Amino acid sequence: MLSVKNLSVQFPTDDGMVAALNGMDLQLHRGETVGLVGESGSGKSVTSQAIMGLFKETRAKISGEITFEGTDLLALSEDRMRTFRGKKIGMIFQDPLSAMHPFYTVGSQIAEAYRVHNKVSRKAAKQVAIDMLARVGIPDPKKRVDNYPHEFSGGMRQRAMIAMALVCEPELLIADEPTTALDVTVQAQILDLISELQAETNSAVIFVTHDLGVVAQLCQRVVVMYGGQCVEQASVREIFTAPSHPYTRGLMASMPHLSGEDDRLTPIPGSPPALLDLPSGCIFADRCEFAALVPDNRCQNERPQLLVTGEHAARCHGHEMSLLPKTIKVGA
Amino acid sequence: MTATASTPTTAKPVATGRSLLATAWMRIRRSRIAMASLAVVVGMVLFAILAPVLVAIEGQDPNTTNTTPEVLDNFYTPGLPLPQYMYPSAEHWLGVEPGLGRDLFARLAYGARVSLVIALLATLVSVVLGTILGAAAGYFGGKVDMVISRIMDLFLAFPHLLLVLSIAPILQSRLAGTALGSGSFVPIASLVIVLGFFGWAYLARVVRGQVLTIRQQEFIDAAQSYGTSHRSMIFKQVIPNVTGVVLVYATMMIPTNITAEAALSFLGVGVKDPTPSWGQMLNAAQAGNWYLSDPWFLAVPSIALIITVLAFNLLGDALRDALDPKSSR
Amino acid sequence: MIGFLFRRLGAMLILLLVVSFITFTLFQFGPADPAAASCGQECTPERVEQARIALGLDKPFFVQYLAFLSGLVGPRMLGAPGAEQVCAWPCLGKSFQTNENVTDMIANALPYTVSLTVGAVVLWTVVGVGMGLFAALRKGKLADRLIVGAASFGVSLPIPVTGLVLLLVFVGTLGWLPFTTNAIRSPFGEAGFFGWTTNYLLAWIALAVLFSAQYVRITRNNMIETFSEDFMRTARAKGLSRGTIVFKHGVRAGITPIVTMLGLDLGAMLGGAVLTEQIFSVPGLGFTAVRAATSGDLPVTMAITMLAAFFIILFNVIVDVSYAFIDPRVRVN
Amino acid sequence: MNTPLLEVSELRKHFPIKGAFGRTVGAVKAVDSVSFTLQRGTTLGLVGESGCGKSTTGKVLMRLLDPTSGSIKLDGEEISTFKGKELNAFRRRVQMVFQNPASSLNPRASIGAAIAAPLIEQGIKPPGGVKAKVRDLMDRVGLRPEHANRFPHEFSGGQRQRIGIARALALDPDVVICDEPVSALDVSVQAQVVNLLKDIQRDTGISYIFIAHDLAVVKHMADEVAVMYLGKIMEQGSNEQIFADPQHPYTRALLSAVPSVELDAALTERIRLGGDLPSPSNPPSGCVFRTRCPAYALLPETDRARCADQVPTGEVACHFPSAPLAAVAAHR
Amino acid sequence: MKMRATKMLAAAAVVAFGLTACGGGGAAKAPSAGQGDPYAPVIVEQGFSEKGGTVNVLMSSDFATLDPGNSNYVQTANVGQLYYRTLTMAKETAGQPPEIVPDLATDTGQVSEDGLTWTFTLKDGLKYEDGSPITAQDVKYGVERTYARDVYTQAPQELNSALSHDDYKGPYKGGDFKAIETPDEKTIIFHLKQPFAEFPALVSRSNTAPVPEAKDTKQDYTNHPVSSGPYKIKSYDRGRELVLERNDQWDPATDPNRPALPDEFRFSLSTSQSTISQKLISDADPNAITLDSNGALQASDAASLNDEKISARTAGGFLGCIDTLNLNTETISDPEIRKAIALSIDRSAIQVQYGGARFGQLVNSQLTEKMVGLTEQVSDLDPTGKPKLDEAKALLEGKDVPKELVYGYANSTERYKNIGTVLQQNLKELGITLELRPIPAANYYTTLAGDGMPDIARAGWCGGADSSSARMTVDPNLGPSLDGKTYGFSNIPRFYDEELSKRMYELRGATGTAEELGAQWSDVYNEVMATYPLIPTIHSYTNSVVGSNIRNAQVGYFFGAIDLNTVGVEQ
Repeated sequence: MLSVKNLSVQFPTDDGMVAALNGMDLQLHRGETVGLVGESGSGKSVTSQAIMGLFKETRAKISGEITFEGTDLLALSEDRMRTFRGKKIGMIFQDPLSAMHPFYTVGSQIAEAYRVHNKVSRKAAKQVAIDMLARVGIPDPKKRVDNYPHEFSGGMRQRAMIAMALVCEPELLIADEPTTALDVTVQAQILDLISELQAETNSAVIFVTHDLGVVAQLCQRVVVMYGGQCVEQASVREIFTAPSHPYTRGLMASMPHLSGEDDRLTPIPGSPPALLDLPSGCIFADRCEFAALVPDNRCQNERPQLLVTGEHAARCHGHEMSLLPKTIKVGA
Repeated sequence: MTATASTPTTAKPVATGRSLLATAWMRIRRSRIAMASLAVVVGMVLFAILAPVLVAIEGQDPNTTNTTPEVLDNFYTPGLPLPQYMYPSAEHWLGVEPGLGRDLFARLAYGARVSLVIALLATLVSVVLGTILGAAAGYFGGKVDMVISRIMDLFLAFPHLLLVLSIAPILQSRLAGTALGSGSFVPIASLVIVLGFFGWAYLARVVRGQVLTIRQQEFIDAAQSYGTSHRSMIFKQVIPNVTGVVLVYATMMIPTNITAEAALSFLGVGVKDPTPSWGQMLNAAQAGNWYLSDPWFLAVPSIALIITVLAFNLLGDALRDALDPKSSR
Repeated sequence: MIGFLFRRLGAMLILLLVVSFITFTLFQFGPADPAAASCGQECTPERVEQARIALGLDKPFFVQYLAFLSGLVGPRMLGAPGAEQVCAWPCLGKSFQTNENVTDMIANALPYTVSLTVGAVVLWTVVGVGMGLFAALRKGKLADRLIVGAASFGVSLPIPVTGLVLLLVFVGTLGWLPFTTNAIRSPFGEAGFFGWTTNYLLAWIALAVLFSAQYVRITRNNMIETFSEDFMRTARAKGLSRGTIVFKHGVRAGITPIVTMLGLDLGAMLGGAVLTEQIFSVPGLGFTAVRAATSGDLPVTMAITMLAAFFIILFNVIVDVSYAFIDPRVRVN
Repeated sequence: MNTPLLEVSELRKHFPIKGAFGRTVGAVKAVDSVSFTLQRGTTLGLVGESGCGKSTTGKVLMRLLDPTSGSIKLDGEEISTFKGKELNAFRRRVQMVFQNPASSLNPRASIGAAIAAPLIEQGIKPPGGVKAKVRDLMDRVGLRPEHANRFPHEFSGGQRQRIGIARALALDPDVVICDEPVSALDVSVQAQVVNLLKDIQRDTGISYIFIAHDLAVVKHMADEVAVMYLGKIMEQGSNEQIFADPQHPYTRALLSAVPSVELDAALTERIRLGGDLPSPSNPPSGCVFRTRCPAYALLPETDRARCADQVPTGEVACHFPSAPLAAVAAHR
Repeated sequence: MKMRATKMLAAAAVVAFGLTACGGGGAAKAPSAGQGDPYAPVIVEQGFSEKGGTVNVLMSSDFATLDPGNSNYVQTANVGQLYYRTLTMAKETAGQPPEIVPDLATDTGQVSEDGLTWTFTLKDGLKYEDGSPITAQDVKYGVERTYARDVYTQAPQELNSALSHDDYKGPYKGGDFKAIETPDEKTIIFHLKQPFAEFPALVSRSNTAPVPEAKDTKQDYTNHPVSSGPYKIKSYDRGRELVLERNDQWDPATDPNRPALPDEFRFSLSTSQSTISQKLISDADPNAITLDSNGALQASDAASLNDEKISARTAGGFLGCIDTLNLNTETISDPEIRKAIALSIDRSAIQVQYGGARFGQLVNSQLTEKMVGLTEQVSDLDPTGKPKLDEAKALLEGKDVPKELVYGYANSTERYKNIGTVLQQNLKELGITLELRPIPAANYYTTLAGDGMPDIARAGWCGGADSSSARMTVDPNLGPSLDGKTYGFSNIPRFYDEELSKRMYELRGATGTAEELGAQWSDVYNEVMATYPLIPTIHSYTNSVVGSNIRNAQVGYFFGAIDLNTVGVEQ
């Protein structure tokens, strides 16, 4: 349904162009939930916003290809893109308080989202909003429809945000770190809600997060991002049982687990790369414990390609040359 | 429209090896407008400092009148400089003024001294008052804040120009014959006091706001946690962090004060003839509607004023952009 | 809300009282002796003394101040002992210079200041906010840079310069417009709307050049900031049209600081645009105040200072209240 | 056991709510009757969701805030009433590591100066001089001593947290209060800091109060754990006890809400909390958790009355710790 | 004897609020309009006598007062001719000092043998605007009011200081005034302290305007003074507009002095001077005139006066005022140093500051040739105003010359400040540094009279009510105090010379013909001036452009502006 190929996004800054995304690839099928995982600056949010066409008419430079149901989204004009936004692709954001307009009632904002794509009266749209609020589990929706976002609690706001994104029943929902700002107990509610709604509507979901646990709970497939690239892509089970990329492995190892034994964590040395001045070789090479295993300094000099084996893809010379140790420590 | 401001900056590169001021300076140096403004500002300051030298080179004097019929018309429009004296010439680089026939270049140069000295000193007074009071209000909070804030409200609620207008003559009469001197120095001193004293409240409010934000920051808690004294808290932790804001506001305040001097002198309560200042020159241009028959007389101080104010404003803008971590360009 | 208003008005009264007290005190140190001024060249010390008594200046400072305050509460007696006259409420005293009732003087001057303010405010708001918004929408493009450059230039133009240049060009040289006359106070008089407009046009423009430039800057900056808010991204993500996004979501949210600034400027302007009134000889409050201040006419200066402070504070309150209409978050608190 | 290093009992911190005309119309009970002890060389984990009062507790312990009532004893000495010189001397013994790497360092001071500041303010002259001590501290936390002249913005988040730790260690304190020291960091970096803190404890025998919302991190760090909710401690106990056998319904809900990377997570008990956090200025009577307690609804009338009337006390602040919980999400 | 002219004060007051009229200048060239004598009076369209029409009077500020009992202002005196009458009247003829003619009274007064009692008789048929008769008691009451100085701070005092019983406190506190008797409704008798030959001129002042006691509203009388003249107040909106209409109770038969041509006068108050001059020059309002000083002309407007069409509409004439630079004889006590200062000053440059020759003539004496009995005046000052530096320096040889002097000026007037700038430069040649000290305009003369008198100060003297009498200039300016022991109060240079001051003191009471007295005063003046207590500079000449329908526009010698009494309008 959605195919992202070799997508690159660059932003101009004081110090030159920042490559926020460097050849991103992503495939998504109908009804599927894909987790986009990575640390800050890995390009996961940029990817989701690029798909939504939010960089159109900005100073960002975009190249590559985004095809949605056969339409090249990048080639679309802003006006044509509008017919996709909200209608076919819905989006929810990390911080619902700032993502909702503070001066309009929650109901009117949901109704507005509906009325853009459906010719209905104000009254009917409001009823749709009330129904939608009920559907996302907001108690007393008839009353709450006239509340302002600041009168909602954080969890309720995120529910309302979801209602807004789903009011036109889009085929694709992009959730950009929707639970990061929430407490765990509320996060659990929201995750439940998203999976329930997805089950009801059978829409595809791109779930952007930095939390592998959330991915494990919600997604079927995972895309691991690092330095603006997709470094590994596989089903959840594959990722957690047999990660191919040293970064994914490191990420697993450095995560504290609730059920794990109380011993030392194994961090990834160093820090994430500066997007301003990316190395010409593998972006992860300077933090990679296996880079030394690959001959000819390939990791330093040559950027690895995404190697697809079946449903599993990884961007690593070591993996490509089968140089990585087989035994890996898995969180479970 | 950008919906992206947050995205790229989150991955701020590590260890670039530049201090904040160095970054600011780099940004300023990169902007042609900022550099041009800086050049004009420096040039104007040099112009003011070197006024006696320049005027000596020209061979004129700011106070020598020349009302002979060879210089000033005495028939058609009595007092109007004859064309060869009205406009720039080798003898009078910017011509002479109508009525008294004094050299315009000399008056402009000496006027620059007066105008800039007033603006800079008044700004200094405001900045010192504003920073200290604002920082004290923000840092100590409670009753101190209450008292200082109410005073700030009062100052901000006062119709400034009206009050300054009423106070300037009072100050001038009170200052005359005191240690602050006599003659031309009195109006200058009184303008510095009046403008300085009325300019601090806004800066204090800004500083207070900044300090309140800084107080929320954890390094203040941290400093408190190892027992930092109030003194070093204010001077080592708080004030260094408002210097950027203060610097920007000071740069913005200078043109405001230059304009204020011009306004007050224009209204006749500021610098008075024979002491030249740009405002006094504007006043002279309006007197007797001279500007209608001798527009050049209006143009000389106006252009100097506009160029200087514009340069300071642009420099202030550039400085603000350069010191603002949020600015994206 | 009512409680809030009540408190703000109370604070306003206190502030006005302080303003009046400070102004009153300042004038005790003034260079001009009003008693001497009121009897001119023929003054003998004895006449100055009589004038002092007639003006009530012989009384102790606080008695004078309280007498002044009493005029704000009810009618008050003015004049030499034995020849007092009633000064009707609200009594702000009589001018030391012309013996005119200050309340009447202000009532006379106010229409001019209002005329000046109304036109200028409309002009600069339309031009400033419009261009600022346009520049924000064209951020980084040529139009934006031109507008920003013009605005930087505009804020650097002192009113005396703009005013005199406008007079020089449009009145002196081209003769397209007349010098301002005091015969026109409002668009409802004999001169009509057209006469009123042509009379004040240059003064409006002089003010608008400076203020528009400021409004362009604040509008542009605010709008750019607003446009980068998360909820604007949400609005785009909903698929709303550009117009809806810009006006319904962007302008509505970004307008608050502009309303604040407008309110404060309006308040300040109503107190008298001193320079503009002086340059264009508009006999409004500012014009009157300059005369009074330079000649030590205490009652007039005090009254206008207080009125100006009143307007500033009043519009502060109005701005605060208007927040509640703009921003629902304020409404609850 | 000898006297605990730190003994806190009945600690309260209420923030007054000012109404019109400066009258106090109520109080936010941020910390309400909290008691715990900390043994030398151990770590006490203080865990809970946002607004539970864990950070306020830390600040009161640090005496950045004055307690409303209650006692704090350090080595048996009552320190909650210290003022002036005494307080200053106390500060040498207790130090703090802060949450936000961006704001916990003065941007205008070099990191060398930041680390030296406690020594200078306390007037301590270490044997080899301040510079040597700073160098030593930087070395200890894994920073290169030659970077002492650099400014905070030149360091990554993880490095800045190290600087903060070095600063806290400068006075050789007995206790370091770590207020969410890793929550702002990426997973891979987080592990570095967690390990560093553990190493320091191992080397110096220092004690930590470790405040966090992330249960997994607490599990890795703490010997003892206290779970807070709405200003009160719901449950405290040893690490093993809390994570292996939680008694309080809130602890259990919290644990079950954490998304797990275990792919068989569905098998574990899933407890979902409904509703929103009550206002700390107007907490429920009796048991503060009762309004969201999954067990409460299932309790018989008399038991519910007890929950509403009596404040539960003890290691497990629950009247019915063993009550069966509603297994299904209660959020509708 | 306290004798102070009003015009000076009036000029100061007007200028204080007027814009800085006139700053430019030019030298010897005369106005082009006048053939021959450049300072001859110019009357626009003389000889017009048609009644009717409206005259629009443009003014930059409101009248300070319309109350005749509280007026020391020329503008009030000018408009006052239209709505109040006095015992005698100073009737203006262009270019001439005013002529004292009977007005309410049948003649200019009968003096007693000892010169201490003057008797006037009212004409028949005199009525107020409400039709009630004007009585001698009303005239007396009008004078009485002017003694209530606590109420009427601007009351003219020339007459009062000549009358006996000058401790009188006014009608509100002092009861009946013994110095004036009114034996019947028509007769009014004044008792004087000393003989006063020019008494008929004193009763031409507004003090003797009748005020009906029943209509006296004290300070508020200014809002509607009861008319005894040809016009009455139709409406008065302070600061904005005053309209005068015909008073149908006025009987022209009783009043040969007032042609009263227009039906209505409409005063636009506080139009800016720029607007006024622009309107007048462009003839935007053909019925317009102005009362502002210098015809509201701005320095840059001078050029337009060279246009023949405009100069044809420009009334011109001297006004009585002569400006002087007063040297403080107490601080600069050596007459030779004063003379050196006087000789060093470039008065032609000062003339430029007045707008050049067109706006004022350089004079070497305060006494004008119009004065009765004038003897020859000698002066070492250069008639073209050029400095005589060598002579001045020679005078200072071996003297203890002051290093620093102070020049004080009224802060509202650009021109006076500019004069200081000229002086500064001139005195530099003598090695004297001059400080320019602004003095608040409103307090200017009080400051000069008090401790604040600087070393040099400008002043204007307008010759008093009877400007044809040398005494009216010499005595107040340079005369001694009432007891003859010190300088008089309006004696700005603080001149006192035992011999000369005694002579002036004695001359006050002297009797003789006007010519004899005039000659004696001008002789004294000549001797006083040899010590240079003051330096005469400019005799101002007013140019006032009027609208093209305006007729009979003459510049009043006393008013320094268009005389409202004679003006008419073509319909």
